[in-house]
Amino acid sequence: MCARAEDAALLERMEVLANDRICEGVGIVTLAAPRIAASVRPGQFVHLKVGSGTSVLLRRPFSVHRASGDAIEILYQVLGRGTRELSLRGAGDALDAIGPLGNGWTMPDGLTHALLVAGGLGAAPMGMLAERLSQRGVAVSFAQGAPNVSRLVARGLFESVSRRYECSTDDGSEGSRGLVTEVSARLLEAHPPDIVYACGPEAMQRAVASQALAAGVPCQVSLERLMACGVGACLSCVVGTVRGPERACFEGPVFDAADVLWDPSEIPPGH
Amino acid sequence: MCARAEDAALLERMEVLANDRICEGVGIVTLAAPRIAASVRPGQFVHLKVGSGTSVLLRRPFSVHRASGDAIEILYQVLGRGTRELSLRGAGDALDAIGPLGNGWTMPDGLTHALLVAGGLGAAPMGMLAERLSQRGVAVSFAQGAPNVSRLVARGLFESVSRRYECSTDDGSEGSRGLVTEVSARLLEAHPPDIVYACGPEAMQRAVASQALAAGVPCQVSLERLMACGVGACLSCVVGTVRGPERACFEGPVFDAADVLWDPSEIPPGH
Amino acid sequence: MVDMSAKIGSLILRNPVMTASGTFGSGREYARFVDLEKLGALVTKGVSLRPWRGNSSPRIAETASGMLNSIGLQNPGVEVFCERDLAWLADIDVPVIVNVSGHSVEEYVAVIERLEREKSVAAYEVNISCPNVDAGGMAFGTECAPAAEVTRACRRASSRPLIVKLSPNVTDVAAIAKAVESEGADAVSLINTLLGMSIDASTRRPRLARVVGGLSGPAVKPVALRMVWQVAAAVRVPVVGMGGIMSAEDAVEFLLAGATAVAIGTANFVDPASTTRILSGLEAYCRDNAVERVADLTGALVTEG
Amino acid sequence: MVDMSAKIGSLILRNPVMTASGTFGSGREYARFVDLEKLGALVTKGVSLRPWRGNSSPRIAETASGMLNSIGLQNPGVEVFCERDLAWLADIDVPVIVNVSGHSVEEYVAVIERLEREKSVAAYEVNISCPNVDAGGMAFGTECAPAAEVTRACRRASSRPLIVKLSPNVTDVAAIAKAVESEGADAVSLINTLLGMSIDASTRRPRLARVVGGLSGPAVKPVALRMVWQVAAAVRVPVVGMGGIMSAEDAVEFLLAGATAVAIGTANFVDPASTTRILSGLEAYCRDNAVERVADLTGALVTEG
Ligand SMILES: Cc1cc2nc3c(=O)[nH]c(=O)nc-3n(C[C@H](O)[C@H](O)[C@H](O)COP(=O)(O)OP(=O)(O)OC[C@H]3O[C@@H](n4cnc5c(N)ncnc54)[C@H](O)[C@@H]3O)c2cc1C
Ligand SMILES: Cc1cc2nc3c(=O)[nH]c(=O)nc-3n(C[C@H](O)[C@H](O)[C@H](O)COP(=O)(O)OP(=O)(O)OC[C@H]3O[C@@H](n4cnc5c(N)ncnc54)[C@H](O)[C@@H]3O)c2cc1C
Ligand SMILES: Cc1cc2nc3c(=O)[nH]c(=O)nc-3n(C[C@H](O)[C@H](O)[C@H](O)COP(=O)(O)O)c2cc1C
Ligand SMILES: Cc1cc2nc3c(=O)[nH]c(=O)nc-3n(C[C@H](O)[C@H](O)[C@H](O)COP(=O)(O)O)c2cc1C
Ligand code: FES
Ligand code: FES
Repeated sequence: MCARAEDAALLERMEVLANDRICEGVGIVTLAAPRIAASVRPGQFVHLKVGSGTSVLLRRPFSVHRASGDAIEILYQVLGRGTRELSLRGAGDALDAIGPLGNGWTMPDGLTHALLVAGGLGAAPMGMLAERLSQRGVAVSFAQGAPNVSRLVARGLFESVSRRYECSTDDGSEGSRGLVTEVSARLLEAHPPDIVYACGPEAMQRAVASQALAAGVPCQVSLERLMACGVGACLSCVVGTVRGPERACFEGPVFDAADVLWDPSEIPPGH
Repeated sequence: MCARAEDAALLERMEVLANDRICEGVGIVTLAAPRIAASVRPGQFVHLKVGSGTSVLLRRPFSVHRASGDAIEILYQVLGRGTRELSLRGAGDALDAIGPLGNGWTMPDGLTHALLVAGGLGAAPMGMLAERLSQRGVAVSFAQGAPNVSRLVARGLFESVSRRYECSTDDGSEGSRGLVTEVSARLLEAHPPDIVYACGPEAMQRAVASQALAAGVPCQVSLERLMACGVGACLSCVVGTVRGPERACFEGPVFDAADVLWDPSEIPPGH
Repeated sequence: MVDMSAKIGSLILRNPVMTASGTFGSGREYARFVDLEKLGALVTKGVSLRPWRGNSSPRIAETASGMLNSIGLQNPGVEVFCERDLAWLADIDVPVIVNVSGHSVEEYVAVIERLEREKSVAAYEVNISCPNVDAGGMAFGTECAPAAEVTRACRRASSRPLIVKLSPNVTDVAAIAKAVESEGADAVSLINTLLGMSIDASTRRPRLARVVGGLSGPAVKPVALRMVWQVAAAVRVPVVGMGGIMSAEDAVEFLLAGATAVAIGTANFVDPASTTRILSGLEAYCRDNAVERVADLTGALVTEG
Repeated sequence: MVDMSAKIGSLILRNPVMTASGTFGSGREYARFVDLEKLGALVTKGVSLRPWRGNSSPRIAETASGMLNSIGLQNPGVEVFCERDLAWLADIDVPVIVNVSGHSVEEYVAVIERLEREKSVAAYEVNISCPNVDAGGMAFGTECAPAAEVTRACRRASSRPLIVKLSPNVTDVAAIAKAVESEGADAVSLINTLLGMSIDASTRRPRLARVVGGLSGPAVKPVALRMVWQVAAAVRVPVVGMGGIMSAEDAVEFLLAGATAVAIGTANFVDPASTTRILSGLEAYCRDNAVERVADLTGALVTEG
């Protein structure tokens, strides 16, 4: 007599199959997760309990980078306590996960050409997206930015599924020296896409969004907020939208850039 | 220009050499600790940081059960969070330890016969003591009590170094059924020793002490208190004595039973 | 069979495990993880007369064994709350306790007046202790006179059970509990969050946009237990205890300290099935310890000998 | 070279890292782990006129990221303290700040009068905030009038720098800080411990013999930071910040919130070399961030933009 169970059980313990360092401070953890691998949509996330005990109390949200067979991959960067804990897990360990959560990228019918713009770890939610788009026959242009060549994470994947791949690095060690927004501006003009997908630091997403919208191209962004519950209950993670505040964990993390109020003072009350 | 360094550095990280379960909820962890192994006296303890992070914040005191070569052994019982963490450490892990700390058992010159009484994990600080006594040619009588036969921890060691070994179990699965204080009373009368050493639950130590003192035999007890600093600074661990409150971690954990005020209301102020 | 029922004024709950306001939405999001009909009561997030936008982001910061929040009582206002949240809850067989907020005594009363028209409300929890709004909120809860005044006005507005939620950011929580009891509160609940702050040493900025926020989670449990114990000794009305409850053992501790019921907050974020897990654990504790009625645990702390 | 000096009234410390009273004895036990002459100041355990026996055992209980203590200011009285502890400290080149306790205003004054005869005392820290003794202790620190009265009397008894140690168990810590400032305190220190409680669900007993005790450690840091920030904004005298400092980063956070110096308490139990470890880390932070004087960090929290 479970009242209003809107969904299947979302909570489970997953076995770590592998946890590989791919460059300084960045790793990919592979989890045995048949249920999620089968149902996750690009841009959705899992909410992971990375530590034991209460000293790292809250879960951490991580995008599903790729899903294949019975496993999912998470691309992570060691930033603080939670991701440090995650980096210490090894094959055979178990992790407690909730997911898949949130609304992912929308792939409208009839797309022929999509521009994906990833800055830094913004590459994480782009893996499945790029793969699915190319499987559907959509031409993918990919603009990737990072501090240096070794941080162009998942570059091999992106190059392999993209029609066109261009990158920039802060130090010029690969691609053009400078910001990925310069690359995206160039690609937008040279090869106008039907849609732009952006993920990365918020200032970068905001800049890409304004480039796209100015060019009359729809744009989706995946916004990060600190999340406590991850399931829509606590209102930790709100994003200002034209419809009022919305939850990054529930209505998001992907939003239509045209709906996002980037400046908090624009946000109307209510929900 | 270290001002008043009274002692050598007492703080170090030690490698876990082995961690073996010896019966339900009891284990022995072996640590690489050349400095301590060389200097520890029977009845002293080490103060171990068993968890990482802050959720098990404080260190835990553990008696040095045995010292041989470059290693020390700790006999522990899983009671709560700290000892559960300890039970999870495996060979190759490192533990942060302070020690050796406290004053151990005193072995007066001219001893010929000592009675050792151990209840439960009170066996822990008795390992080195029994060995050293027998090495010195002192005859050891040993009374050991436990809930059941499998909990007669370190029994092999005790039997091998003792002239006389008797035990009791709560369920009668080995030795006499009942309390170890019945065994000690019997041995005290039948084979009067020069000294009694007791460790175990406080009520047991108190009972053994009064048996010994009534028989005119000196008695030492090793008292347990919750310890924060372990080094004599915080006064968490006081024991009432005829000299005023004393610190179990510093003046103790071993006390002359004749000095101990078992009833807190007897304790005079000051220190 | 253990008798798990708990009595809060005239309200009889099937068990003493409730949700803590603001940590469980209106239940809908957690219906995927727990059977809401098993809960003792469902306490909704805070509701005000008009929509509140809440505070800017970041709104949370993790601390050692705890978290700070400065949500700021974001809510769509009582009208939308009735139409959307209460309507959804109407089909679910669980007592609904609505957590009521206001910037002024009049606003608290106006919210209750609107809710009086709703059949599905079992009780009110009047929040005079939110540290995250400027006017109202905690200001009412840190002194006896305003706490008493809000209680008196809410009492006049409804005959439904009235629980007043107390702030821990005070010198003498028992005095405030007595003040609200004497104005007719049927129960008190505590603790709300402890006012705290977190700073990022590398950016030299506060981690919360609002600078300060409310501390919750295991870190606050010792303070919460002490306050529940002090308040339970001072008042005759039932006490709903909360603050860092993560396990059935924690819940037992609050009951022993004098609570009649407990609420689960931050734990939901860590384990979304916390409420029902704690409920089963509590029942098991009673069974294992031959406690026939969970109510027998209330105040059963042994302090002598 | 970073200028690490810190100024507390007329007292110039070589650096802002002190020990927290009651967690470091009189330094002797920790001399095996740290070079005492590196400390900014050594704050002794609390000293009263006559010997105090302290509370019964158990006196501590571990909690999530924290600990409760109910030591109860056990000490041998000021006479023995002078003869034994101060005599030992006389040869060590470190400013000694004596933490002073009393059951009455007269007792505080009598302790100070005795200490005035000792050359090696650099300053007093007047503890009006100990939650672990019945009379005196926290009672003086939870209201403005008695806090002011103790301060006034101690001020008259000595011209040495006077630091008043504040209780966090209050509604308005800034008001109490202002009250003691206006009576001539040269500095305030905070926080003392938060009153808390711990219960053993299996025995149904309190874990502390005294039932309640003082909470310290990382769990309280958010509350401590908030209070330091509030007090620093309210008074002009320097603030000594403490509460859960475990790392150099934590220390920086307190300085940013407005503290001029910091004290390390519970951390000593976890890592006996905490004080000097934190000191080196603080110096490294300054170097890495081109902070020329550590004093420039005081109050440097960025709250706009
Ligand atoms: C929907 C969503 C999907 C995400 N997917 C990924 C992913 O695939 N891979 C990945 O590496 N990370 C991802 N993140 C971010 C990830 O959750 C944070 O990096 C992580 O929480 C940092 O945790 P920590 O414990 O290491 O750092 P903390 O100790 O919590 O903080 C360390 C530093 O990182 C900052 N920080 C913490 N959380 C965030 C955040 N969400 N955004 C920006 N800064 C933050 C803190 O302010 C602090 O300065 C995602 C976040 C969201 C909301
Ligand atoms: C000088 C000294 C030497 C010790 N030597 C050993 C040893 O060699 N082997 C060993 O297994 N243990 C030893 N102990 C006890 C050991 O430190 C405790 O068992 C341990 O601290 C329990 O920690 P925990 O985290 O598992 O339990 P916690 O989670 O801290 O507590 C679990 C339960 O155990 C009780 N408890 C905690 N500490 C003690 C204690 N010191 N005495 C009695 N009950 C306690 C608590 O009250 C609680 O009910 C020694 C203690 C002292 C003071
Ligand atoms: C994110 C969040 C939002 C909260 N919102 C409210 C609220 O709207 N009204 C209220 O009375 N208490 C609110 N609280 C306080 C909780 O109900 C509870 O009193 C407090 O968190 C202590 O319990 P806990 O430690 O179990 O979380 C909120 C707490 C959190 C963490
Ligand atoms: C065991 C212990 C004993 C203490 N004794 C005193 C004392 O005698 N006088 C005093 O002013 N504060 C005393 N305190 C409070 C500390 O000085 C400090 O204010 C508090 O612990 C917060 O800092 P922390 O979290 O770094 O420990 C004591 C704290 C502990 C843990
Ligand atoms: S994280 Fe709780 S609502 Fe989004
Ligand atoms: S544990 Fe601190 S004095 Fe003994």
